[in-house]
Amino acid sequence: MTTLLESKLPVRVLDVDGTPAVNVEIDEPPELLLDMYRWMVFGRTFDNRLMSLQRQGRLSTYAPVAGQEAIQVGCGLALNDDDWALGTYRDGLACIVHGMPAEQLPLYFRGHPLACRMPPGVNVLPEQICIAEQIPQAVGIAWGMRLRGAKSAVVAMFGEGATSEGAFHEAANFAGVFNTPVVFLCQNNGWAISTPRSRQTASESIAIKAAAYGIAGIQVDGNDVIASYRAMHHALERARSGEGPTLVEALTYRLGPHTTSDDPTRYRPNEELAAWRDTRDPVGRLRAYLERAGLWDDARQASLEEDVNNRVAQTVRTAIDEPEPPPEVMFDYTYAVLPPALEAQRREVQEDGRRKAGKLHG
Amino acid sequence: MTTLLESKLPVRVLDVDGTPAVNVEIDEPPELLLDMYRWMVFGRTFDNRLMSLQRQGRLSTYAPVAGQEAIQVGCGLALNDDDWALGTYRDGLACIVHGMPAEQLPLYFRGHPLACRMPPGVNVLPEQICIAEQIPQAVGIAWGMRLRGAKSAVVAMFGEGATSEGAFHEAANFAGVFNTPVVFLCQNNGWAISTPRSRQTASESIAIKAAAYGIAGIQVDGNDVIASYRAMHHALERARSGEGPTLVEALTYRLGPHTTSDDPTRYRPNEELAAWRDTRDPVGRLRAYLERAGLWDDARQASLEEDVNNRVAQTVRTAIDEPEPPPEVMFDYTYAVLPPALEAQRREVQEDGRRKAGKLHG
Amino acid sequence: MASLNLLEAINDALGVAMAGDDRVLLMGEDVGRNGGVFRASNGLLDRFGADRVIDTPLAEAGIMGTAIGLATYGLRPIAEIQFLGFSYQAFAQLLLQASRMRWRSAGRFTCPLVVRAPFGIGVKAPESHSDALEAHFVHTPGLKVVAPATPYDAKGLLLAAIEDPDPVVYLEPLRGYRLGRAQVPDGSYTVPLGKATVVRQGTQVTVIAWSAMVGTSLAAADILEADGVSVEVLDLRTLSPLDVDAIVGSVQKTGRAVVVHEAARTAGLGAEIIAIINDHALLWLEAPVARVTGYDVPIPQPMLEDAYIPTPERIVRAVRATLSF
Amino acid sequence: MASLNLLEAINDALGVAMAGDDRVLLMGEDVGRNGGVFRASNGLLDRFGADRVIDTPLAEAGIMGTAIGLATYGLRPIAEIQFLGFSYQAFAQLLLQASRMRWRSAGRFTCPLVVRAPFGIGVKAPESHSDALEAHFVHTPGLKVVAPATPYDAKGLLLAAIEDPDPVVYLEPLRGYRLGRAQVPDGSYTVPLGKATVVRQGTQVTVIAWSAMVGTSLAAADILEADGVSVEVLDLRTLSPLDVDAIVGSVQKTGRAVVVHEAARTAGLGAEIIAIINDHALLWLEAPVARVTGYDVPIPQPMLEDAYIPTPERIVRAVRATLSF
Ligand SMILES: Cc1ncc(C[n+]2csc(CCOP(=O)(O)OP(=O)(O)O)c2C)c(N)n1
Ligand SMILES: Cc1ncc(C[n+]2csc(CCOP(=O)(O)OP(=O)(O)O)c2C)c(N)n1
Ligand SMILES: [Mg+2]
Ligand SMILES: [Mg+2]
Repeated sequence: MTTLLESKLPVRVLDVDGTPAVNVEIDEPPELLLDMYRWMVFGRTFDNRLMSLQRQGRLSTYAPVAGQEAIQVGCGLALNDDDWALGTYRDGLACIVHGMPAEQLPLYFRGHPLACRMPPGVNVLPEQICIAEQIPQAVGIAWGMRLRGAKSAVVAMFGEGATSEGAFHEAANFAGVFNTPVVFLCQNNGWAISTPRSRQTASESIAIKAAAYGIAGIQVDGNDVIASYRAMHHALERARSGEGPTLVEALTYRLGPHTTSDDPTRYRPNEELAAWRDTRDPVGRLRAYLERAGLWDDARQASLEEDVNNRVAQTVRTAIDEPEPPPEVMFDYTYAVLPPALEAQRREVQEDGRRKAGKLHG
Repeated sequence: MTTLLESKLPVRVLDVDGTPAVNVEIDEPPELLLDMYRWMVFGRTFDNRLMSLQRQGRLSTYAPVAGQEAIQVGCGLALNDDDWALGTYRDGLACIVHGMPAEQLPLYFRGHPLACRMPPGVNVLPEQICIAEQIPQAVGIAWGMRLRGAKSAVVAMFGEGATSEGAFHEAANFAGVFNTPVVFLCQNNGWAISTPRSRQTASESIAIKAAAYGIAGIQVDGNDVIASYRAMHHALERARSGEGPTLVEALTYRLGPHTTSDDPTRYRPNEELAAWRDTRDPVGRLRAYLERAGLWDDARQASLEEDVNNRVAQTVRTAIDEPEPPPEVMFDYTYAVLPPALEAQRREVQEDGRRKAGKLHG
Repeated sequence: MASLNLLEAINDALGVAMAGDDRVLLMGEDVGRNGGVFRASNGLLDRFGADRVIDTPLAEAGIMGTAIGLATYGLRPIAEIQFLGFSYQAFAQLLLQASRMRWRSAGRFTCPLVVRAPFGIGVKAPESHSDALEAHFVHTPGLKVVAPATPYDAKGLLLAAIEDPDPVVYLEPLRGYRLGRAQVPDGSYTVPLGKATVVRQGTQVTVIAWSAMVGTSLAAADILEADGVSVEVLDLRTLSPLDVDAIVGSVQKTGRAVVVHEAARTAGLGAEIIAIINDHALLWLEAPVARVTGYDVPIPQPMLEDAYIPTPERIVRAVRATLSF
Repeated sequence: MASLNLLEAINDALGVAMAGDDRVLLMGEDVGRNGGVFRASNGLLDRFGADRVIDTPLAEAGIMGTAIGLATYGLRPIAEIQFLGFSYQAFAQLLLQASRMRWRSAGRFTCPLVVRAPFGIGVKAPESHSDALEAHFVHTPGLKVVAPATPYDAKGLLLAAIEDPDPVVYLEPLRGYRLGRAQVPDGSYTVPLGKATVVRQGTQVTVIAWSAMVGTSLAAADILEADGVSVEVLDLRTLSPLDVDAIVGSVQKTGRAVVVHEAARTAGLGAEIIAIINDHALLWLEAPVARVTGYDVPIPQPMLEDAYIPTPERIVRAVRATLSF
């Protein structure tokens, strides 16, 4: 871990082939390393399944995480239960690791209106569709923690494209001025739909933008789950102990399309994709290390795959089986108490629903 | 002149007592130096006059420039005729130096609807009230110049408070990505109404924010007119020759209230004001240098003051004598061609005006 | 009881709310040391400290977005936008985020936020300082919108807005800030959201207004009374949700209506009020509902303000036209 | 002549405008290499180069603000907002700046800008992708607002918008993008701004709609015709300035009206249309004007879209209620 001013190199613990980087000690407990691996395998498997579910028409859209598992798992594992997480359409894995029930993700992409109702105690805000809008909200939550004397922190997750929005800027500036316990996790996956990083901003890096706000900025290899975990752990600890906000730039890559509506072959060089997929995959990298460290073998892999496949199948079933709510649910959370004019509209929708269901004539 | 990365010191040509700073040569032609001085004296005199005009109720409000004459004159003199200027309520002096008829300023603060109609050839946009909104517009104009192959540049003027707005950020980022010939001139006058610079942003300086956009950032002593001119000249030349945008942070101070509606004694330490007023005044600083260089004396001062007083009196008279337009002028520039519903509304206002003027009954 | 103008009533309400609930905090540009550019928060920094009366950087979306986070975390932020014309910068946060926190999370998270801003013509301020944007908020599901006209309502509605579990946009009449004093009870009381009030009883025509235009409407009613015309004046007070019963009840009684607002006419809130009358009282109407509003131009430069803003005379003419339809 | 769907007609219009005037340029997120997320600008980058078909950073206020500068400098920018729901971020620039460039400068500077954005329910997209915000623009003096329903109008109105010397918000029907093909002339032609069109003649009731709701209204008219009810369908095409004569003329003929839109009902554009009818055709009305609109909730998640959006059945019921009033 290093602040930007100390080093401009991305921080890495494992080299791409899974060997420890020069001068780095790996002292994480094996159970933590195994957790990282299991979560990444879960993430990859779940993602594949949701992609095909969408292709089958069971989800209305889907935004895959493939390629970004390391930073999301590292982030999720570094969060404490009383920390809050705010992310985007692509950050479901981090949210699941942080405690969001996995079935909420496919439920969301089914377009279910109740998909984002977190269970009590799970501090994950509904996934944000409007780019960067969650970032000032995260700063506000963190500010609330500071004002209430809580020893927790908030992570705001977003892509490198989001850093172009004014909301990112205003949020980071507030965080600097009010010293709020927030970590800005920018997953720089190279692309914002079809816009490459080089056309998104002329700045040397994303992390350097921290200088504009007087906060810490660090770059990390976001395909290296140990480094990602360390970066997030460090930044969150800084936040919790009142040392201030950190902007973490995780260098990673989206292997799939932006969403299932996107065709990346229109804009993305094949060789670039191939290089990331074939030589920098986050899952294989940790597996290589674990195997070399004697913590993993084919038998464990087979049993993990079976577990994960079962869990994924079960999760998907839960999400797909979840019945459609009656249409009038669209009114139910607009206000604490429904105003009279909305009562009437709600009845209209209710009758319409019953009419369509054949339960009412006219 | 120096980019931020080369030096963190504010660039200064004249020390506060008017002696040349160490290691600096002053090679500007005397006529240019005298112009700087004359414009600053004009600016100070005009400002005083407009303040008292407002106190007399002849202007509905006024935002004084006193203290910031050096950077505004330096900016105005560094602009070419085909350069464009976009500024705020406080940037009238720079706009006048760039060619805006001086009477437009009091006319604006009288609340006259036609005050911002620039004469042909004067490329000054109406003064901007909404903080930071002119900045992306300036980038767009500069971008237009690049696309049309013009060898001109644009200056966007704003205060340090404006750098907190998303519009500043998005604009600077576009400028970096599209390499537009724009200069961002931030007059850091220490205060945004009652908010001190230290509570506006935690960044080390305003100039350092340039790093977030991959553009050049420089700091200059904005109370040193020669340094201000050099900084602006340098940045504008860079822009014109395609070398890219520059963020210029001019360190200066607002000596008066934010506007005539403001009472700075509520928030501003008296000693701070006294220090800037008594030891760092931009006008006196250049005069001291000119006198020592044999370019100025009391006689010239007396004759300049007479000239300036006359010019100010004449300008104010023009602005005050300018008749109120008929009220229906509020419709005249909403669209190129007035839509039918607006025609009817316009007639209503016209009749109302004639009724009030006693020319129509009912 | 104290005799307060509307601005003092707001200041009083803020103090009462902050004293009564330590989750309440005030944030915005110049609200702290300076006490607000109109002094609405005068004295509060000294009373409650810099953690609860917070001078923010100059960034409306930042104010709104962080206020949402504070509200969702469990505080009760009151976010001041210095002038309503500068709220556009915060629309993405206010209209799409604050309004939907409860809805998006299916009730798990909420956003008990109050947004305060002065609006309307009144202090001969430069452009954008006087813009009347209420229709935008009323068109946004999930928001409530309040616009008091009197010191008593200003305090009671602000306290109700702060207690409300959902986001409330609280609009203050710039020209009404110091227009007159009225008796305002000490301590805490609320005026319920969603309820209009008849501020003058009448029989021949209903004039519907809110905020600064209530006073203008009452002045018109005085002129008309001298002429023997009996005018009922309805102060809506809450603009969302609208008090449909009050509007419909009055128009069914008088058979005629005039709506008054400062904002541009086209697609302004006046149109919705006409639509409500159309829905529920068409058969009672003796004449088209008239609109006395701002024109479809930007709220103009100070010199033209008086020609733009609805005046008693314009209302009188509209009432007469309605009566002789 | 070619047989084009609405999206292709837009693509065609863009190509025609750019070929005919080298000041015209297109800018926005993903409009270049990707050809737009819906392919509205497919092929244009290759034809006109990266200086005229410009992929911008992800920043709507930046897009709008720089587009204003480009327009003021003399170019003819077309700024795409990827989905209208993301235009709130640009409201300060669009509603307060673009709309007032001519006005603030008393005619010295202008802003010939076109803002394109798809809107409305149609592709089961996640939240904020389908928001219908037309009322906000119509309430803003200085803007024009266009919302075509057919391929022919889409091309002709877009070319008219690009030629127009003032800022025009051009709203594209998401669900109408690929709904059907029609004959569209090659090359340049315009459909005048400010003119509605009767897309179906009828005598008993006028259904007033725009954009995707025109098709829904026509489907309702078919159902009603089978029942012997004669429905006139008016496609407004331009939402600002509204074609008052066309609205009033049709309602004076039929005596009954139903307004249809996707946006929330309260303070939606339907209210203004009722107000126009109130102003000019009250005595012709046989029944209250009905509104078949989105409900006063956020445009909901994909699963509930069908329950939210006006359907032919809902229009049919409203027409019947109006007829039997
Ligand atoms: C305010 C806003 N503008 C535009 C969009 C459309 N959009 C959705 S995702 C996206 C690109 C986001 O890129 P990035 O921030 O890098 O995140 P990534 O998808 O790469 O994870 C865009 C332009 C949006 N959702 N919100
Ligand atoms: C968008 C917006 N928000 C708020 C205001 C109110 N306001 C006017 S000037 C000002 C302070 C500006 O400070 P700074 O940018 O430093 O410029 P200065 O006045 O010091 O020259 C504020 C908050 C405004 N005009 N526009
Ligand atoms: Mg990305
Ligand atoms: Mg300042």
